[in-house]
Amino acid sequence: MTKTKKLINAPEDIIPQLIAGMVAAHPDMLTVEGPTGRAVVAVDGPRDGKVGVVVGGGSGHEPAFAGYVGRGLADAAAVGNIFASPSPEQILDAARAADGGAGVLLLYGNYTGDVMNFTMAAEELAAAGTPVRQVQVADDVASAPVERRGERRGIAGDFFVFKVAGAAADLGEPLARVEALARKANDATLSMGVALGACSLPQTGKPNFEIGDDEMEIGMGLHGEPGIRRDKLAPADQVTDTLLEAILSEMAPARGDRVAVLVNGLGSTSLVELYILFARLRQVLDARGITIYRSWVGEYATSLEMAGASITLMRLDDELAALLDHPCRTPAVTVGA
Amino acid sequence: MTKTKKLINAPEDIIPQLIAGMVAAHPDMLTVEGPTGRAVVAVDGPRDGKVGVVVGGGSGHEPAFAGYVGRGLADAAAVGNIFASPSPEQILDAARAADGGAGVLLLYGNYTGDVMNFTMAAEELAAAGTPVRQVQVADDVASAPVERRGERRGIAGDFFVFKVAGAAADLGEPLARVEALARKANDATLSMGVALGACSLPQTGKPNFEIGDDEMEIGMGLHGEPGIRRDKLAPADQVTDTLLEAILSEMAPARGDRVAVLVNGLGSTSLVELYILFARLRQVLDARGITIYRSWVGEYATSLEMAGASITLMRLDDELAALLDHPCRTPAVTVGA
Amino acid sequence: MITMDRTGFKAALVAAAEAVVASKDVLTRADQAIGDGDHGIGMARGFRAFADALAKLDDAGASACLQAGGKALMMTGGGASGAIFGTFYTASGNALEAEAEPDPTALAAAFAAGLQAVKDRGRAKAGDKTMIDAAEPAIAALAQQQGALPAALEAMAAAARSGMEATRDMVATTGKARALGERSLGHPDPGAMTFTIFCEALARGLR
Amino acid sequence: MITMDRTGFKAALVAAAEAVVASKDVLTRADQAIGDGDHGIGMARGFRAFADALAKLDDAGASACLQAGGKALMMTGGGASGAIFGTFYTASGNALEAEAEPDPTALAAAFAAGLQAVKDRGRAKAGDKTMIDAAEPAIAALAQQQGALPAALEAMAAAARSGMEATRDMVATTGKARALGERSLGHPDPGAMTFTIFCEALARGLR
Ligand SMILES: Nc1ncnc2c1ncn2[C@@H]1O[C@H](COP(=O)(O)OP(=O)(O)O)[C@@H](O)[C@H]1O
Ligand SMILES: Nc1ncnc2c1ncn2[C@@H]1O[C@H](COP(=O)(O)OP(=O)(O)O)[C@@H](O)[C@H]1O
Ligand SMILES: [Mg+2]
Ligand SMILES: [Mg+2]
Ligand SMILES: [Mg+2]
Ligand SMILES: [Mg+2]
Repeated sequence: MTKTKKLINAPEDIIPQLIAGMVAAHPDMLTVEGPTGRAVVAVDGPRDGKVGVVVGGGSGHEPAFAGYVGRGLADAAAVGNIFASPSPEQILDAARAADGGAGVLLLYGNYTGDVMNFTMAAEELAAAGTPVRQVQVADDVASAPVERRGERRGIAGDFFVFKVAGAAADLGEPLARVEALARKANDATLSMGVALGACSLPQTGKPNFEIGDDEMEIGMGLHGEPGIRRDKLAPADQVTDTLLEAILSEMAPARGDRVAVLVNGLGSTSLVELYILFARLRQVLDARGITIYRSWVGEYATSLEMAGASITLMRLDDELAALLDHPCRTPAVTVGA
Repeated sequence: MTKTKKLINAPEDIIPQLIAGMVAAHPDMLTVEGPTGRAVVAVDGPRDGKVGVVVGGGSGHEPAFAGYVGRGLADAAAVGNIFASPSPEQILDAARAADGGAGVLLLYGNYTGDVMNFTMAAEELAAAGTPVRQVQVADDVASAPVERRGERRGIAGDFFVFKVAGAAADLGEPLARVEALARKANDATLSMGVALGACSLPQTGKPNFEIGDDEMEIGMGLHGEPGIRRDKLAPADQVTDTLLEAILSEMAPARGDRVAVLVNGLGSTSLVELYILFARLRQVLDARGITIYRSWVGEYATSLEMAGASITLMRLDDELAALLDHPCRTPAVTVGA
Repeated sequence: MITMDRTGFKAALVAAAEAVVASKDVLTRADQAIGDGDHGIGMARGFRAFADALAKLDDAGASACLQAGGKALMMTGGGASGAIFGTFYTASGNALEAEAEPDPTALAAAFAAGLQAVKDRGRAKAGDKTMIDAAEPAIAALAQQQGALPAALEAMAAAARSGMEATRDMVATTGKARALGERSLGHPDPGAMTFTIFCEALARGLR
Repeated sequence: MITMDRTGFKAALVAAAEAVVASKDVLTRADQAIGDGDHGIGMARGFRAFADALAKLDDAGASACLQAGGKALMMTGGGASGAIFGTFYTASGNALEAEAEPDPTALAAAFAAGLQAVKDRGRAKAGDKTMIDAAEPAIAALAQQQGALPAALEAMAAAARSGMEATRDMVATTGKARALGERSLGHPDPGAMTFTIFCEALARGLR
């Protein structure tokens, strides 16, 4: 097993240099605030009287999370180490920068480490008198049955939940309402992924799991957490059908319903492949009479150089649709040009 | 040597399904025109009296080339097979769709196959009375010495040349002027890349070249064409310095000059790595007193799942800067939200 | 009752933290087997900060050492383990009388408070295949000891190790390993390994 | 002067095209060695279309066959080789008298016109390590032949093969292999291989 090659310097410099590069590349959108150096803040986001939207999590999922920072989306992101939750101190830096006096909403994927670290930060904020709420994104249908939805992991559906909350905050909604809309988006969003190949942590350089040359893992998580089964690698159409079936059987959209779609690449899967998945997805939704209201195809929540993809659907009503359409401008996504 | 796994169906269906997926995912921007099914056309691009901007080339470089189709950038793209120039018939479909009566500009990377096929298409158009011009992008400093610039390959610098020409055409400039501006952009643009790992053609499933576990190839082309040398894999800062040195020593920008920067991923290299390259690039340019006017970091001209990156600089004057700033809206890039 | 001098306990804590740092690769492989492979990295970083924080304390008792180490770990470790281990040491230190030299009983009571804080924080319980499965039997064993602290800590370390070994037969129900379900069988829990390594080195440091 | 019946020549052209299609993997490996690895794929697709186009022609002479096959190849092949080989056959067909049955001299003249069109189109010359290095000696050899077409084509094929072998000692100066420079030494040119395979199968088809 040979070391995976990466364009990095010393492993311990990865995150500081990543943040330096992001801010240098997008000085019109991003800046860094706070003593930890781990809070990436929107130049044009936080403002008096607006609810602060703070996202975050481990690194290695770029553009998640700092790529979603910018006007109309997140006000700040707390940037953890590779695949590790940011610490409370780092989250506090982000929250303080995002706080405009109307309270702060913390949004992140539902992982034990993130839940604990964000909760510690929330306790600290609350103790200091800042109104604070949290929503854990839990869109991965493969990670727990529907009866235990609260245990599910958050994967690419993060983006839809962040987008809805970011739009609501940008429109001046109060904290309770922004939180409620984020929960509504989370409830309406289901995802499932497939992995074809591993990634390696820069510090170890070794693949984080083994997978056979002709195998894929259906439902694998963003850190290589095993999914629901290993199958022989199947044609793209069949993989799409499998992922969609899991999502649609739970979501059960009716003929005429509208959905937003995200076909997300995990790292080394090409746009060619993602669009081939989308072509099939469109056929399946057409056949069921479901309308695609908006779609995104590309890398939105990655797992370093992992090979594979995920499909996310968010079932829309007029309110969610309008919030998706609300303009935003971030390094990763621009809406309403 | 095991087969590289990909999310595809039958190899011969790749391109039709890629196009179907792109158009289905971006129906507000893209449509397909012409009998070959290989011309992706901007819904909101071609119009009477405007010069038609046609781009194209082989597939496997997504988002190049069809991802650059949309208002303010290209009017149409001719989509070839993986790593193979589109045929004249396919290019003609794109050109006819883009033609608004003010002539057509063909823009593509400087590869023998593309030159021949686009030239055959241009002859056909001219014979039918359509004013037509061509510009071959040739930004890859590694592919030939400066004395033979006309022989250089086109790599990620495509994007800057397309952007400038697309803006000029959108502003209503006549064909000769749009062509002249594209040439000016091409002359001002230099790139160099590095490859760490191979990609495989979907039809063969095998890596298209061999590279040692501890090696990188400086200057490798977008199809695995060898570069100027193989070195031991070096830290990111050193790689950045090497690429920049080749570009800057030829470009020789003066203190106070402005450049546009593109740090481009070849496929499986993560955004973490690309931003680390950018962080170093910023240091080097700062030290030389060169201003970064605009920058893009991400995947703009890929090589399937190849590992590696390229750096592109375009030296700007007011005219080029204004054309870069001109709004555009395409699947791959949005400017001026 | 036999107690420890301050510098001896502080030095032993530093040595224990260094032992975790030195076990980075073993812990990484353990987390690769059933989690996301970052446990060794996070713990090496966190316990490095733990040791460094103690080095900065001049004349500190056990309580202050545990508080400072725990806080540093919590702030730098990140991930689940940064929060869990940071909470454990911080809460243990908070429960210890400020200027007291720890004896087995007092230390067992403090660690028990630390463990309770871990459970409150992470909502895992014994049998969920976490560090709790090493810590709970280890603290119970320490509470039984009446004699010298070194021997008492050796008994604690032995109980931690058998608790850690027992996690092989457990199915993970929490954290990034949860999704593995049955497939986590046969592998020990990485956090339980960290806890065991820490206890063993602490005992060695006081011999 | 000995000439061919139409169906025999057409059938031989189809067989020659099929031979290229069947050589897909060999050509892919050759282009992997010095280019971008797509030559086999492009040529298999292009010569498949060439063969299919001929199958659709009812009672066509050599000229019409070469034109139709060339056009189909040019339109479907893509890449450098689609343009180069498409140009070669189309221009060869254009240069042949419409209803004539080809003899070695006429065919050599037609192929020479095809080769000239290739040079005009691609601006490569002999020695640049392209299909020209197989085609030029092959056409010269054909032009020397006076006898029956099958034997003449066998001489042509032999010359193509030695021209192709000679490309091993050339440094590529055009196309995707150009950047390889010295490293292209030792490997034959993929397009020259395609040309040779075509000639050999054409000769076999007329035996
Ligand atoms: N809720 C919890 N309670 C107690 N310990 C936990 C809990 N969640 C995780 N752990 C411990 O943390 C370890 C995993 O740590 P680490 O790999 O650093 O975190 P992550 O799961 O974020 O990758 C597990 O082996 C387990 O012992
Ligand atoms: N300018 C040219 N003139 C003649 N033959 C050429 C020229 N350029 C390329 N070829 C031929 O085409 C072959 C490469 O074809 P192919 O791999 O299909 O195209 P590409 O270079 O676009 O990948 C070369 O081996 C060479 O024989
Ligand atoms: Mg982790
Ligand atoms: Mg090619
Ligand atoms: Mg872990
Ligand atoms: Mg080729």
